[in-house]
Amino acid sequence: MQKTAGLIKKRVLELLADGTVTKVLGWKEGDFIYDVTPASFLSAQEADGLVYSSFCGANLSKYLISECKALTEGKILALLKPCDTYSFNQLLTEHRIDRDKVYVIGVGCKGMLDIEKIKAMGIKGITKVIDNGKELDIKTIYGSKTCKREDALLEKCLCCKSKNFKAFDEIIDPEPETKEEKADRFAKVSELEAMTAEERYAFWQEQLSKCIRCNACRNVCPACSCMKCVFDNPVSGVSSKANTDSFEEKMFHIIRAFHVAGRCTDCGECSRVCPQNIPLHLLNRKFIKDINELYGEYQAGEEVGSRAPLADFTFDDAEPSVVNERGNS
Amino acid sequence: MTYSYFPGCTLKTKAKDLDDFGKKSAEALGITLEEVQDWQCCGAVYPLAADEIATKLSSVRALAYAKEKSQPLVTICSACHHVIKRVNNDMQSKEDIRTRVNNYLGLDEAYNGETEVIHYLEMLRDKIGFDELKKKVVNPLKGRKIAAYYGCMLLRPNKEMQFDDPENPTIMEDFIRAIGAEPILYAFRNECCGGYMTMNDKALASKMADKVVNSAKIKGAGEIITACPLCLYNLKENSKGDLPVYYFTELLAEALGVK
Amino acid sequence: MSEDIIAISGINPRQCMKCGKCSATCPAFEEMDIHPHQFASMVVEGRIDELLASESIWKCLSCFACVERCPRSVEPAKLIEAVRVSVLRERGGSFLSPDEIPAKLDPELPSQAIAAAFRKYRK
Amino acid sequence: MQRIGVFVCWCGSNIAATVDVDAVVEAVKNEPGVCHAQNYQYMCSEAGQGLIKNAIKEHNLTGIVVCSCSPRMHEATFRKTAEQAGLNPYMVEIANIREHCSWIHKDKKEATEKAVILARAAIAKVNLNTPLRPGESMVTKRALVIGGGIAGIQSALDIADAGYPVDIVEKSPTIGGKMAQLDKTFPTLDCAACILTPKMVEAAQHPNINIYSYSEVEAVTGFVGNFDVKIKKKARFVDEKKCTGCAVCTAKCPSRKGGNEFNCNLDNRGAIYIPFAQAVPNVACIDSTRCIHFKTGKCGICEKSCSAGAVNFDQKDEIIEQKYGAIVVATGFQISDVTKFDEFQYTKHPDVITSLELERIMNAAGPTKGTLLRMSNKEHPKDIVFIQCVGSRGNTCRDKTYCSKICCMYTAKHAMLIREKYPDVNVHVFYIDVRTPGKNFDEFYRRAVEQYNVDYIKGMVGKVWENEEGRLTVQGVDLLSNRRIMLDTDMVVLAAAIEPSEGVRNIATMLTASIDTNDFLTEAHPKLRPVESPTAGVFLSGVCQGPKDIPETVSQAGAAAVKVVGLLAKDKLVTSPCTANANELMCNGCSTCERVCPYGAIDYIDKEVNDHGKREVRRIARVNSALCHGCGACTVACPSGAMDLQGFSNRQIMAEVDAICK
Amino acid sequence: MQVSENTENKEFKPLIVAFCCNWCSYAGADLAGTSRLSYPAEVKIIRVPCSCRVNPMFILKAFEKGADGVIMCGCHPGDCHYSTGNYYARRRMTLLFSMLDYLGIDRARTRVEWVSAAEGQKFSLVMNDFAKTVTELGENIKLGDLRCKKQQD
Repeated sequence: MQKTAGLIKKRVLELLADGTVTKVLGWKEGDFIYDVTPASFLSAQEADGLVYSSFCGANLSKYLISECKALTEGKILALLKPCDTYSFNQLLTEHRIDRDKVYVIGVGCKGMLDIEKIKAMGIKGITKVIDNGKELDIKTIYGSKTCKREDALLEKCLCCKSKNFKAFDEIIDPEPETKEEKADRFAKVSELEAMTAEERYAFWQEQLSKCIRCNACRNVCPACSCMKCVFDNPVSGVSSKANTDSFEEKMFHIIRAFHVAGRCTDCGECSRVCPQNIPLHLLNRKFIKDINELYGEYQAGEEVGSRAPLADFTFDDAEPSVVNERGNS
Repeated sequence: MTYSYFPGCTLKTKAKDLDDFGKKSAEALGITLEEVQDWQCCGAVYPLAADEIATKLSSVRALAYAKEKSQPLVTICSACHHVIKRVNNDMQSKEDIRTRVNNYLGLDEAYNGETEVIHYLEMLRDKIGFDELKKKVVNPLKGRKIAAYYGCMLLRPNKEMQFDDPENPTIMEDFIRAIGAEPILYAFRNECCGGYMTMNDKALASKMADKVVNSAKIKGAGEIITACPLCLYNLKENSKGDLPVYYFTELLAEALGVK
Repeated sequence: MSEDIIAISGINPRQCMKCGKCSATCPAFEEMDIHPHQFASMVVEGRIDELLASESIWKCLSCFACVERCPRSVEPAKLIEAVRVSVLRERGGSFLSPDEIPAKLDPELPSQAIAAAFRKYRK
Repeated sequence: MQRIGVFVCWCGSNIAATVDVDAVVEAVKNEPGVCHAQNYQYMCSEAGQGLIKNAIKEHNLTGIVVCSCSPRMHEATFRKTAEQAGLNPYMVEIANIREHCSWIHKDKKEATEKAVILARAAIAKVNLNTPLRPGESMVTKRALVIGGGIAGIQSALDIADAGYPVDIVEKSPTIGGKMAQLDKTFPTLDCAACILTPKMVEAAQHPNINIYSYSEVEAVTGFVGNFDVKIKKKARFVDEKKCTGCAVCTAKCPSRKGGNEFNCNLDNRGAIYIPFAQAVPNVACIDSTRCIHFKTGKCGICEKSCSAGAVNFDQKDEIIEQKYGAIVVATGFQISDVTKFDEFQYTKHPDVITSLELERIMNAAGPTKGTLLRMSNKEHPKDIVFIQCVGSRGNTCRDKTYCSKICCMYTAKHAMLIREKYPDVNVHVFYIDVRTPGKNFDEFYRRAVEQYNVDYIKGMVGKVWENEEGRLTVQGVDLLSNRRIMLDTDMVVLAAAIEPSEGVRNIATMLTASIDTNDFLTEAHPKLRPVESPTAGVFLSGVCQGPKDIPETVSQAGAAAVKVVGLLAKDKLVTSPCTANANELMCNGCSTCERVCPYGAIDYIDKEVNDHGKREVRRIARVNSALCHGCGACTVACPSGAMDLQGFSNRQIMAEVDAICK
Repeated sequence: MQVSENTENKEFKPLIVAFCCNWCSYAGADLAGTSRLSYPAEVKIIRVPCSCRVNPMFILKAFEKGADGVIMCGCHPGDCHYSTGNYYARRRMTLLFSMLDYLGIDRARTRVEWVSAAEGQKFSLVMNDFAKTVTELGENIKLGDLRCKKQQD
């Protein structure tokens, strides 16, 4: 990881120096080593703060929408992990970013860590994490602790889409495709589907009642990038900014999932950033699972220009009654 | 290049020529044919009934062997090629057959039609190339007028065999040109010779074989080549026509100077 | 019975438009009592007993000419095979018994012919 | 705030017997915006309409709701009423309290309650209505016909006769199409050239018709009434104005190895050629792929032999840009590939031919000067076998699924002509069904059987081969007698399936006209709009839409012409204002709406917008209201809600939902 | 007439919103009226140009405002006046209904039916059946309150 970070930094400085790029989109460390946030760097001096660690889960592609607009000269360098390149392609498909303005460095990724999971193991006061690929050696102010790497991975990394880059100008330190069986990303969705309607209702009632309408899910989602969201728009007929009515969160989350259905790359950012830990990705994955089952496998962002399933049809698509036929109550 | 090789029962008995010349020629072309260990007879007839399983097992064993070696499986007898290629297609595309066969065989790793099945002629055309073959010919069969007899099983059904245009094939004619001879086109080169009838209805088999041989003769053929032992037998033994009939490998060996 | 034949063959005989291409192309036509094109309509009509008793099922050469040339994907050889298989399964017997073989052999006969005959004519 | 009037119709007793109309008036009086409400016996009557007009003026109404029968019945009526009173017609909403209420409910209380709710929903909607004005677009009074066969010629002539200029774009050097290659036509047996060539000449001489021969449509943009078309005029290396069509060059050209397409490649033509004697324009054309001059820089015999000095080796392709109001597609058909059916030995034996090849052999201007000869040895045949349905009516990869429609009749024609001219020739026809729907068609076929003794055999042919005598043996089956047929014959004629011309996919894409799985162009409605494409302003003529014979083609060509004339006769096109519209401040420019639009009505522009003081250039969807039909598919596909439908806006429908669910 | 066994629901009259496309289903409803084929007055029809105009938000909005059932009717697949609208609508509604089901909401409260302009009889039968189904389900509580504060203590 440190080696990769070093290579990245070296290359970033080169590209800044030779004028290929005028701005760099990457990550920087916050108050704690695990507190890594997206950041932009305009100069070699600033780029000193650029980090690439096991906590760089954040997907930077969405920032390119505004960065592309603001860019006046040169190119913007974006560091994208393999899974981020799907979002990048999806944004290209939707003409939200300008490929010519972006210089993509694909950065190899072994899977990113979820600090919440580590904390949940009772590990506190973390000062350093040494990642040897299988195990984490965690230095804390209370001493050293270890844990298995896979126990601390982000949900999205447990069922990593691919180690291959779907878009890039150059690649640094790529990882080979993992041989091991990946987790079934639809396992939880299937589990819910197998429940009775009452159980499902109870599950979602509990989850969605936690929502505080902070809009973090919306703001981080690379597919949720409307100039103006319908929920902020008084003439849309559904505008609602706060949780005034019991139904509104539900409407918000259903509509949000529906609006990104067929466009969601399953990057998992919504659930990662949710301060209330609502498993929002389960809504998106339900749509993805249905789309795959009913209309054929589709991965948003796999290729630029592909036709989203909801903007497509076949003459013999399933009838809506299929929901009744295959469900259980 | 090394390929797995399925000779088939007849090549070990009555059609030794087909086998011997095939192997010698391959050697001369720089190809190693590794005989599938403990191969079993393919059954000679592809079971058309959609629900047949047992009759497909021996083919799958050979296919799984080639898969293990990560080699394409080369066949040479038309009947074996037909059966093994179609069983392989079934293993790729028919889920119920795949499941039942795998359950029955209990291989270490399930076989799902991964092996590429090619006929010796396809190997010449697609892996070596007829232009390359031409370069290696030392005894071009100049002046010989050869009629290619395709028969049924290499070509049909085309949607499964994908061997050549089923009504207007060219692979054997191209082969004949490559070994320096002149191909003779005739209408019956892709019509059945009646070989299967040889045991039950010799008269019919003989009548049909005559048609094929005469058709070639009218067009000026001096000899016939084939890839199928049964066709060879039938055209040779049951026809009143007097054209010599050879395995294509024999002429190949001759042209390559290894006969 | 029709259902069995349809299931074994995997063919929908109702696709047949009765053009006769199969019979026109069949090399064993003259030897058959019931001709290939009749198989489709007889299966539809349920006249399976007649088909089971037919000589034709032992005359089909499995040359696939009708399979290749049928414009409607009815592929009569598959229907014929299905009937033949039904007879073999039903009778548990065979059209060809091993005792008959020696008389039919000649020194040049390839073993392929024997294997094929066994596969096609007996269980 | 709107000032709304509500008018409740009794419809005699149709409504009033089940709905308490007074109660409805009472109930809606205090709805927001309502400042007038009344009921009347027949709102749609003169008196009823007068009442509405008066109320509009008297109360200065800005919107009205009529509670009456279905809007499908009288919406247009009440819109006109409103317009006459000076109110925008789109400020009218109908509450359907008859078909959806009084006629299906018996309980008066229940029906009245429902009528009130339906009225409230309409009031809620009209509160949000805005005056809409139908769009207008200009019409370029010129038509383009793509394809110069009989379909294209007929459409062009009819449009031109109506007084509008027409351009025909034909890809080959002459117009005339497939019909020019035919010898005789069924069921009257008159000679094709005799009836076609006068039409070709008429088209050439018509003051309103301009023919771009040896030209292809390169690009089409725009929309109904306003198409911008780029036409590529391919270099023919002969000056059209100077060439007199004397054909001296074509006879002298030494490059004679290539086939003559007009004669189905049964003979050869020079590299400089005029397709046939009656070609229009009668101008030579150099095939640069075969010309010795273009290969070696030498030769130039044509140039030397041309007394008019028309040969010009330096000619270049030329792009012509032209505006059109309407486009007729008449791209016709071609013979499908029969080489896939080599059981008939088409690729192997010269005496196995297609029916179109037989047309050329039978034609006096053809390769045999009209004498029926075997192409193998130029001998007179004794027997001829026709095989029907080659490549038609099948479901395998080498077949077309459809019936080619014309083959039964032209084969009967061929059989009859041969028997007429050469009574010694035996003619056999292998058929699956003989299909003769058409005026005098079955009679024609029966004549072939009864008077001309043509041997019709019900069954197919399985194999054809050359026998010892060098003749052809045909192996077939007679299904009626259930026996094998073996015929020795001299010629075999294949009735090959017809298929849309090769370039049609490309043209359909340029026009955004849809095509079916067989590449035939799709009509806007299979029964009611058979000559229109779903794309407004694009019309279909001839076989490009589906297999047809000549009479049908000519009628369809005329019908397409009438539709074109009807369009061009308008000075302006009035378009429904209920179209989609993108809010440019909310549009993401994501192209999702474009993908679902069935009419190609949406495109994107880069536009500078002022978003609350922030100026920037954005990619924004633009709806062409002349093309938009108002289905609303885009409005739902749009995640931001930027795309909305006028007359059925998100807010209006939400307001209706609100009112109903209150 | 027999006394209804379900006394609890006897008084319950559901509120049903029906979105009908202008060209087929609205005309089918008109035909039901012309043919005097009755269906419950609880069904209220909203006219839209095409089934593809129906935004999932409209349906959720209806439920939010207290509808007990929402049905969408359009032209039969293949017969859309705009040629392809109902194909898009079909996908949208399939996914939306599947999602509602996934959230544990009674899927029987939502329905899609294809009704042509000639199918007045079908329109009436469908509405009768749908109204019966929704009546049996009773008041729509779940859709009104997925959020439950009391669980959050």
